[in-house]
Amino acid sequence: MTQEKLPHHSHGLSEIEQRVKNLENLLVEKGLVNPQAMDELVDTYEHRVGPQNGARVVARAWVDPEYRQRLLSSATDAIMEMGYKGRQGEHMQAVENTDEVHNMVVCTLCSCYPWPVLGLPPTWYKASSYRARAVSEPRAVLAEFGVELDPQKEVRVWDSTSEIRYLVLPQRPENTENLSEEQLADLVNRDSMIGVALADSPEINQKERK
Amino acid sequence: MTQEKLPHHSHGLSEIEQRVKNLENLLVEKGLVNPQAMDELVDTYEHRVGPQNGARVVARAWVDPEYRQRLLSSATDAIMEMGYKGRQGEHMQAVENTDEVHNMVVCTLCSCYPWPVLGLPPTWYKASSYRARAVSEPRAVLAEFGVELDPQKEVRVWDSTSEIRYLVLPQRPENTENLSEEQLADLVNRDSMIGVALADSPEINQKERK
Amino acid sequence: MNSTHDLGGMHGFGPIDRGQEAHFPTQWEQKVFGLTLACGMLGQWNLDESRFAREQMDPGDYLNSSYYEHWLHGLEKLLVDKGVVTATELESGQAEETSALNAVTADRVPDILGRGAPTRMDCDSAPGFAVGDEVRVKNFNPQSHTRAPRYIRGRKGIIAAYYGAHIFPDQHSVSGRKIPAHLYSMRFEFDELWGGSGVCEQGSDAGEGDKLAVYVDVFEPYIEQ
Amino acid sequence: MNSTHDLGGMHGFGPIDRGQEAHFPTQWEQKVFGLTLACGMLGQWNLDESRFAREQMDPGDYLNSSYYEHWLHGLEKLLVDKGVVTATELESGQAEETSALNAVTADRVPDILGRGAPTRMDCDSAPGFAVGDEVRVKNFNPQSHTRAPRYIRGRKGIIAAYYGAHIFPDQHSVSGRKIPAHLYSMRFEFDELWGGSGVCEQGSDAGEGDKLAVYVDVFEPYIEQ
Repeated sequence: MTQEKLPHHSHGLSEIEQRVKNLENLLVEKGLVNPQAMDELVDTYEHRVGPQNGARVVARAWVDPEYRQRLLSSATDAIMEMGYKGRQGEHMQAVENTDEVHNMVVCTLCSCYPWPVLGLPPTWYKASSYRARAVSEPRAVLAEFGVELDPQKEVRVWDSTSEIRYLVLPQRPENTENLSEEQLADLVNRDSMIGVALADSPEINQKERK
Repeated sequence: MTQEKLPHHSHGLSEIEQRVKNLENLLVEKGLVNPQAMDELVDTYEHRVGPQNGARVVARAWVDPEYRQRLLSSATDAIMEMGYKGRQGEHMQAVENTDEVHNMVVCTLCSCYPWPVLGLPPTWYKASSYRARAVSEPRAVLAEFGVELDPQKEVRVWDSTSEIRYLVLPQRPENTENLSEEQLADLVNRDSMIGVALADSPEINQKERK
Repeated sequence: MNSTHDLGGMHGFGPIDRGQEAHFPTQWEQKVFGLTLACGMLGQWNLDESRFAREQMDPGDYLNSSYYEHWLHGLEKLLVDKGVVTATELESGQAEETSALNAVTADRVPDILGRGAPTRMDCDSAPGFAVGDEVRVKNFNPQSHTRAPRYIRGRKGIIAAYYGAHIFPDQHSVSGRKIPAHLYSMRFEFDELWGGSGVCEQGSDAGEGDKLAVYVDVFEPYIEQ
Repeated sequence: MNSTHDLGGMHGFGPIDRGQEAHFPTQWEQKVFGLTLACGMLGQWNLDESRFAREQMDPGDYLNSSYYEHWLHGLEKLLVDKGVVTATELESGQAEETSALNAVTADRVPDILGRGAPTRMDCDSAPGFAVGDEVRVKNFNPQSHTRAPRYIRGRKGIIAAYYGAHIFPDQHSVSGRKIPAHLYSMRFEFDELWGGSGVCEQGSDAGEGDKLAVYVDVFEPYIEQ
């Protein structure tokens, strides 16, 4: 009887692993999910789409004033020019960091994030602490990320409550006049496009970057 | 090694039982808690203080107009006249149900409750659902308790956010003109003094009451 | 502190479960009750500090645990924070240091409970508001303890009663200092708290709006004209 | 819906844990991601319904579980609520009925992802507000889905941008109907959201008030002059 009632619980799987496995089996068996389509979905966001896309957008905006202007006025189109579009990036908005303003992005209600340019969000972006605190104590949050801004610099927090997705355009680091667009893209770390980091300095040890 | 690290975990106690047992042992060993004093505290609120106290207050207010007046104007003193006072009843306020107004009491922030007249609160009074809903959907809550009021009757919800403790003075049921004060007290169920029930009718099967 | 203890107006908890009536379903709850009251009588903390200690439980754990687990969390935290026991002692359950404090004995319990802990105080200043005044609760969001629930912040109402000056819990919970603050009962119309017909009719609480009012005790520093 | 998913301004969660970087720490999370997207492509529900399904998780469980447990909860709920699988099938993991729906095949995935699901719509009416207008978010507390977080309700701000009309999620999540609503970016000064010097200095967020603003996307039905 016990074996009949718990037919799948004998493989050393945790409760949630078993629950997901049962669900997958059911959905495949009913023809509702195609395993190859699932693999394609996972592979797309685990390996192909990621912050390297956003970094190329940012680097181009740094070197090409007209592109920067298009990015700030029509981000969705400007990003599509670079080949990035679709799910969770249907309506993009770029927000530019300047000497006067620093921008950071959060989704307090769930975890909205611009997939086509940044890939899937990091765990901390989805966690309660960041979602709770980014809007109510942004300077303390930035300090935890190691970012200490001039108190005279305005901090703007963008809460992604609609289908608009925000990309922070970080400030171009100093002493990068001689770098190529590709070299510049290497300085654009993911967190700088969420607004919880600055772009890397060219001197920084490349291995320290995320 | 395992036995040394988990010296007390071999008696079939749950984790929390073990945690409480350890704490009790520690506090008694350090002379911070006297076991007889603990027994006295538990016995007081488990067996001696309870809603029978409040019921006597209510019944007296029903039969004695001057006492009713004192109860409504100076509840702490009026209740002390009946011998009930102290912890969680230092500052009492009585709120009277009438043909126009029905009162109910909640503590949304913790579970404040008038111990000297009602004893310790029932589990549902301390639970998230009651604390969340009493202030935002009181009629739906009352309906779950089986109380359907005339929509023309005003419902007042009292959220106990300070050290003031509220006692609802329920309406005297009909056809009770010939009952004694003691018989009337038998009709005053606990929930009617929280405001999620009415006082019992004299016809009701006494066993159904709480 | 905006945490999950502040439950007024929250959704998703389902119907009220009236099934459990015993005060102490099992013995450990009874012991936590007794230990909490007995330790409170050591005089090392006040009731507002107890409430704040319980509120500082992890927000998810607070909702997922029972009432006396909140008390147990608060008691353990206060015992260690106030230096009554050490973290090591708490962990091991074995006493390592003697305490200068003395347990309250059983014979003193009835008198201590009977006296309670009145919070009414004298106050030099006159109350700033009178019954009938229309006032608004300030919008403030302290990380420390407050007895102004979120659902009344920023909302208007009428002073319905004046209760005298009482110990101000926001200060009492942090410093232990007993500062008097005038205390009022404030009446809020239901629609002021929860919105009228609203932007989306489905499942709105606002349908309840007729002939409903919520009375909340507010300390004078919470409110403004 | 006022539940624990609405986290803006909540306290007690401690520092941000940056330790975990893998998108899918273990295989089940990866599978939940893939199953959720694949099932979404069956066209039986929309993204707002997905969000609402996740929000309806038990409030304590929501906080005490990981991100993909929210997704799993939402997926299971939608599959059953929409009649795609039966509760018995979900429980047993064994198919009992055949389905008329057909799985999306791998070759169609890139195109579907590339198209996404734009929410911009034509709208007959002109926007009611212009950039620079001072407006206030209504105070409303629906038990149904809304994208107006609690911390902006009742608060004033300035229209900072107009984004065109988009599908109104409060309606879309309940009925599936695509009703256009004008969408704005609204700028809130920090002190308007969280209070100024406040009533109790200790640990107040308000100390951060200088040179801080929060921008929130708001649909026109949320706001009023």
